[in-house]
Amino acid sequence: MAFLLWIVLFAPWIGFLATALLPRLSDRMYQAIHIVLQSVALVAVGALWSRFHPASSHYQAVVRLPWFSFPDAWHGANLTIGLNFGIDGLSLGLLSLAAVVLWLIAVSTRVPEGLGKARAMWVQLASFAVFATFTALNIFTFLLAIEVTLFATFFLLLRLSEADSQRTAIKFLLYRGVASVFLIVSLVGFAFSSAATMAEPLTLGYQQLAARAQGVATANAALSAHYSAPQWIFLLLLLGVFIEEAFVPLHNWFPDAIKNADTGTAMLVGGVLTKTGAYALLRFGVGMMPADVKIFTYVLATVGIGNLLYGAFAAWSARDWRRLISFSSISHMGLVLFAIGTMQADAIQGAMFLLVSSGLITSLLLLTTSRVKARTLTLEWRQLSGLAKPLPILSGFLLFGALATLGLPLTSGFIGEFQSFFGGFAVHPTFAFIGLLGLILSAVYSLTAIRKTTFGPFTDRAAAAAYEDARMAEWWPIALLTMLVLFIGIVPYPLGHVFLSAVHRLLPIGG
Amino acid sequence: MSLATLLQAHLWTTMGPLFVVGMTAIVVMVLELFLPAASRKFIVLLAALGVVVAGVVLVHTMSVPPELSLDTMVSDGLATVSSMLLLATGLLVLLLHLDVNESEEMPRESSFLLLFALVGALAMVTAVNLVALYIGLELLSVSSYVLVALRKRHRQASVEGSMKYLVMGGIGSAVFLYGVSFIYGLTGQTSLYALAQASLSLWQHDAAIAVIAFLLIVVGLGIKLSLVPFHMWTPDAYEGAPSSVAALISTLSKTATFALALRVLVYIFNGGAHDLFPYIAVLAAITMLAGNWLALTQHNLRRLLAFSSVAQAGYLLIPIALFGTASVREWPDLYDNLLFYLAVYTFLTIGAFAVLHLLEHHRDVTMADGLTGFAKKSPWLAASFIVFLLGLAGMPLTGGFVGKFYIFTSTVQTGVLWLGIVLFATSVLSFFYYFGLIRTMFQSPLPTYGDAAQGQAEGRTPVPVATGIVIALCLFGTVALGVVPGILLHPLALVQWF
Amino acid sequence: MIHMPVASLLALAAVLFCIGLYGALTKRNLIMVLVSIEMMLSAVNINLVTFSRLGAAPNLTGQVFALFSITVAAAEIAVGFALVLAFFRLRKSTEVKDADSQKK
Amino acid sequence: MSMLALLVPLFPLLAGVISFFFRRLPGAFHATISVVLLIPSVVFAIVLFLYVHAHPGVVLRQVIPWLVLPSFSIHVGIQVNALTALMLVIVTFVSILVFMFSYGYLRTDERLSIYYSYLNLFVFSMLALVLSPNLLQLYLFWEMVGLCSYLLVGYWFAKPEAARAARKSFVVTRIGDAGLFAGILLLGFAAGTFNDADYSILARHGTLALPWLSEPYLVTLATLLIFIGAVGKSAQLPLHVWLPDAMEGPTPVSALIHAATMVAAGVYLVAREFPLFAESHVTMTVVAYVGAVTALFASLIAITQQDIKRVIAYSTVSQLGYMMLALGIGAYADGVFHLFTHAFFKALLFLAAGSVIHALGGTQDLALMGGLRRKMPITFYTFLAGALALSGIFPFAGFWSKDAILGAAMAKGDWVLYLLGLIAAFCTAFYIFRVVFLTFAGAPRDEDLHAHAHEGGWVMTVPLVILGLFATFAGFINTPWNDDFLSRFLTATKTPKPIPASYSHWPLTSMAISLAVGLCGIGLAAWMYGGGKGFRKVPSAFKPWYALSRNKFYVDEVYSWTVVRGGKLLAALVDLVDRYLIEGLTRLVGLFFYGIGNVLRYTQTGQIQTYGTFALVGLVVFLVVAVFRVGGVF
Repeated sequence: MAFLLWIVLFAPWIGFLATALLPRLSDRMYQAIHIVLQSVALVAVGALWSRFHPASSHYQAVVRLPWFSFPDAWHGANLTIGLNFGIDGLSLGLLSLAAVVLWLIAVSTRVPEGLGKARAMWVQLASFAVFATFTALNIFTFLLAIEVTLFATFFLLLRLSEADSQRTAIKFLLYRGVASVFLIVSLVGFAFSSAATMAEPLTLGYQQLAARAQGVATANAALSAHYSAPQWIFLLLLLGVFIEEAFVPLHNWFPDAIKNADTGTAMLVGGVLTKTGAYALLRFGVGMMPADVKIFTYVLATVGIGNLLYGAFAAWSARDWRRLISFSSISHMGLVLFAIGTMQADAIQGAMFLLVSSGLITSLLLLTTSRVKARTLTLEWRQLSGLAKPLPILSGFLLFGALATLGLPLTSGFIGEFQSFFGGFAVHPTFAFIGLLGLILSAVYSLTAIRKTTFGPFTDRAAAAAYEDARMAEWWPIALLTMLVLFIGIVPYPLGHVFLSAVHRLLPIGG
Repeated sequence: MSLATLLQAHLWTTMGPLFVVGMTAIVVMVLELFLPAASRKFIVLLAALGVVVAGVVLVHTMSVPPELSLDTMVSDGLATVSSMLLLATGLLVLLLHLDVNESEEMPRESSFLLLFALVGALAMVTAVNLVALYIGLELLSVSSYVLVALRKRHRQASVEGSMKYLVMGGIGSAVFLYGVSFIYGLTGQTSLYALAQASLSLWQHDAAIAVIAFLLIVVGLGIKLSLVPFHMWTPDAYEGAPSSVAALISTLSKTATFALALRVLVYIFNGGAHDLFPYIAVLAAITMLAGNWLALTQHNLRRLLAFSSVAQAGYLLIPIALFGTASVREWPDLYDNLLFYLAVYTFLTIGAFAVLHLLEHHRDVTMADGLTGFAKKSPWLAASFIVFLLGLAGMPLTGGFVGKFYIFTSTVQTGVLWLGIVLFATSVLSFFYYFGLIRTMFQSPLPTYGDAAQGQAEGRTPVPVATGIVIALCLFGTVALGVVPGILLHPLALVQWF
Repeated sequence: MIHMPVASLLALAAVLFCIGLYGALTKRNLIMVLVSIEMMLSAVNINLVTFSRLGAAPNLTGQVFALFSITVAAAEIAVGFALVLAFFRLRKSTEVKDADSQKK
Repeated sequence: MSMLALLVPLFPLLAGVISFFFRRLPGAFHATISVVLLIPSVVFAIVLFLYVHAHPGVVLRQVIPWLVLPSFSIHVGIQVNALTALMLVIVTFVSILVFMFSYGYLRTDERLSIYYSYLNLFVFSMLALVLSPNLLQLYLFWEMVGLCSYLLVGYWFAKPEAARAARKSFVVTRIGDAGLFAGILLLGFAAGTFNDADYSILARHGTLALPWLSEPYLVTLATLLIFIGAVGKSAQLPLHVWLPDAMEGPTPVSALIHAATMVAAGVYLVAREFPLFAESHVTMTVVAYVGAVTALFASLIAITQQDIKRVIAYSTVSQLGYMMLALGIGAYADGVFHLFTHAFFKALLFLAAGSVIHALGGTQDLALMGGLRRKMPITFYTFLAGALALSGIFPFAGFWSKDAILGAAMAKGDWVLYLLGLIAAFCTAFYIFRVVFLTFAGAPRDEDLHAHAHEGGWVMTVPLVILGLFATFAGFINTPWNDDFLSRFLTATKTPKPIPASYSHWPLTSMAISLAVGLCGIGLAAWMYGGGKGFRKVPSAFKPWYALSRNKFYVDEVYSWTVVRGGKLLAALVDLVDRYLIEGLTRLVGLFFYGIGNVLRYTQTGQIQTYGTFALVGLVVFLVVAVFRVGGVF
């Protein structure tokens, strides 16, 4: 099973190296390499599903790549650093999301003329890094992966953006750069302080750290009663997460990135990268600093619900699809934060669902709107109306995306939503009741967008002739995402089962 | 001292490389005087050969236990490891010099000066006596002053830069020496080993003077290391110097001076480290902040690299600052930190200067705007430059990330976390200009008007063999230290530092 | 032997050092600046020699040190003057303020 | 048997999928396949009804795990009890007629396949909703029927009004849904299950509580929240505003979704949760009063509306209010009985209205109708049957069910509710016969339209006739003569638990009064509009009242000025904050760093002595600090 994870991780890595080092091939060749290797990774992720045992409480498919050690890093002892990877339920869910989205980027988004190499190279590096982020088993690997995503995405934004690439790329870099600083400081600080408090060897491994935090499974149980990280460590982690997740008011980079990036990069950023922050919060916050999460539960609830509403209102006042997509994503992430903050097992499972769902839905919308934009050349509402007439298929998908965004039952968004509120009502009823407003607002903004773009009279006869509805070659990726969103919504059992095991791992005490 | 004692004194073990490089320097000097200009290449190669031989000798030294000769020179871990790094630096600089020498039309008597600078640097890292240390320092400095002034293409800047370097360096030497004189006065010792033993009593009995001496020494070295606010000569000197010399003073003299600073400060002042080293911590923080901040708005590439090296000096100062709180058990960690990052920094900086040299010489680029379209015209060169910049910015898969992360772990370990936070926070500041350069490289060239066509010569930039080798080596070093840092970290772990 | 109080000698050195520093930072002429630096080094030498005789543990090292220092200073000043000369050839000036072609 | 129940919703789903994927086939195919595939559903539904009748108290239940939560598992599947069985019959039966009628009505529409797939999806969702074994599944399909309603209201999406109405219908019901959602989750968390059958038992044992809310309050809160959901879906006050607008959809859709089935889901929900609602006196009172006030309020509006569909839409709101009233006063069986009869006569009224609209080429304005009795006799007579049923005239269906409710209110002694209901009954009779007279009686007011009017062919008339028969005779299912068959059927099952019959003898008084009131209403309508008099001038004394009713009591305007504009204002504010404040702050931070960098840059003067001075200052500062430190200041 470990070899599958090897394949997942190193297929894009090999792709990156090959693309970087091979001399000038045609764009088509680079894309072929990209598609093949990304497909290999996707298939391997699929195979991981078949081998995964949700019942096991250990990390599975563990890949240990001894790497190097920092000499004398802890009281004269060396700190061994390995590239360790493995999956649990949470990792597997997010890994799958990333694999699907990145595969779709490879197969279905347009490559700008002459940039085939750059795109193939950086997307594959980003894809390696993203996979590594979600499967890392130690802090070093995680941080390394986060930084690699940072600059790989920077290059994507810089090279491929459709507008204002320079500003967008630098903004992205600086914001997320600050976030990674927060993450580095807090995570390393956490590892060191736990070692100092427990008088035990320094380790960066998740399992050991989590065991320390929970005071179980260590050799000397008496010594390691229960470790609670200093609050500033958690606060720093939280700040990092807030930026990574684009939480208001630290979200400024996100709408810009979504708005200006090319479709593929926007999918990468909106569909995958904004999930890393929440992943970190789940992995480190819930899994290793549960006491702190409980202390800051009101902060999380406030910020979470605040974002839920802010995102919804901002999306309501959006005048184009891309902005709406970015703010609806912010809104969804707000709910995730709220759910995590409750420290209720159900809500945390819901948060996991929401992450996957939000990634899929964001990608779906981005992909669909890109197809629309290819025809209308704009996504601004005042120039669009009645698209359902000339473009029934795309409009149908757009409608579906909007409905999924508003968390319609039987789409993936609903599962996470109800679970989040389920836990929320138990702990923070006031916040939860306020958050219900988001349920209504999401309907308002999604359907307003639909009303303004696909519904209504289609007047421009001249354009109608030019608009040709999507052919199969264009819509099948959207259909695939639609199927996934529907599948998770209708049959949440498999994913839920996998997440359930992760919840039990993260919260062995039971929340 | 009888001849017998001299012979017993393991001179070869401690001073072998120094001898070799010194002898080469003299031979080269003589040859340069007599040989016609046409065989310059040969002379530089000869100098490089000497450095290689010295390296071989050094490797031999490593296999024998540390020795102390004449109570002055030592072959301990710090000495051998830094010597190795210095020799490697010297080799790279000489290779770069091969091409620079051609294109900058430097006077021929430059190679031996490089070698003498190397000798000085080697002395700085092997000596454990203040007198010898001072000699080494000055040998390096004086050679550098001259070298900076040798750039013919930009005569005035070159001379001015050198002048500023010399004046500031002279003041620095005086201040340093003034501080040292007090140490000598208080203890009557110049041997660092003796001073290390007297350190505690020095601090207990003469704290006031010791503080003054400490500060004078720190300021003196600060000028040499271009720490803020003693850094201001740096951009001017870098701007004036020939590329190879700029690479030299930003790497070789930094490595040597950091090793010297580590030795001097730690040996003499460890008795009062807890009270004294916070000054260094503050200095490091100011340097990181101001260095990056200054580079932020800089458009001249050389000056930008100069400020970036100021900032990098701040990062490098962190391990030294940490001696204030580190227990003896944690000392080796700090040595490891410093040497690892120095190695990474050396590769990055020399590589960057090598690319910059090609840019300046073949495309006449001096300002950041000139990089426009670089990535398109010379993709490989641009890619290497990007790697160096990424490394300087501390991005993973380059040694920069590992080095910074390692230093950061030490700040956490020794409880000076705030310094670590400044380290990473200012790194983010540095993203702005490093990535700004990268950004510019991918910009499509603007329509040009007359003289504004600077740096937009058509076609690829030709890469001479020697420079190509330098860039390749630096690239290899940078990536290797990022991807398999174990190749350096693991040997470092085995080093008996003191 | 005449009794020389350490304090006065150190004070002399300190004063000389400060004058040198002051000169180096204020003199308009490059040559004067170089000379001022020399004064600073001389102050150091006075210190060293003083300590060599009257320090906490008098020994000859200080004087040796001073000798080295003088030599090195000579080398340095030689380079300095060479630079001043080169500068003069370029700018027809030895004023410090004229060395300002590089800034910001 | 439970397999049968499972199959009931699957046939329309199959039909929907076929219609969706074979878009190119002609409309007749879609209509045929939809109707044909629904026949087994109807049959199975009837079989189930009979089965449940034969086994009183039986609950068919078949579930599979859907999602495992850390705290418990959620199942989906089916559950059939008496209420469910009844609903299945209603839904499938009305659906099949509407399917037929639709083909006649929309024959020329080119998107008929989409229409039928939406409609089939709706029927599937409605059936699945009814069959839900727990509240979560109910919520799932509750939203799905809402979606279908949205899609069908917006079926003619190119019309801006339709697009607006679609969004409005979804958003307004969503407000209610948010309440329902909260209620379900509160109960789910408190009970540790979504199986609503357990709730009332838990509530009675006092174990239904949350950490922050004790039992009685929780039940009240949760039931009120659930009721908000019902209010939204069943268009009760104050969330009734979407239903009249939803008339932008095709008329058959109005008949099926916005009259017979989906809007009744709110009533179904309250009926389903009746045992739990009965635990909270507060909730029951609220339900009763909301229902009664809505009944009156909507009927008052209906009096003056110009659009034939809107009149019937407000009538629907009003009738749903009656059902709520019934449930609120504890007359469970009567509420459901009214749901049953209403489904037929209201579907009939809509379809007949649709027939009229179809005949008149799409016009819905009463002012342009008139004199259609002769041209469209079948439509007229069926409409008349529906109108009589609605007015509660003996022996039509509405008489029995509405009178049962009024009688129950009377029996309960709650005179306020009774009076509200009674006045509403009067208005009801008046407004519906106003429509009858304006549409069918007298002379045509628009000759052109009149000339082209005709019956819509057998696909349209057959459903009308069938529904007309039901509107006339369906009431006999629950009369004292057959010993209140439906009431017994409904209350025989254990879940929901039996409740005391609301009244047990012939409420002759009540019957007489309501019959009289109904006849008065008809009389007044005849006096005002009969004989082709057309629109009367309203006496000036009533002008303001007329305007109030005509303008729907300005509820829409109030919402527009408060909630909608408030929300938009807030959204605009957030937008401003985001675009200017936050973006500005970001830029400011950038400027700050860049500015400081620039200031620092000016220290590089190029003058050696400046450099030296800076170094000296640095040294001096260090020395000063050192002096203070040695002096113990720092």
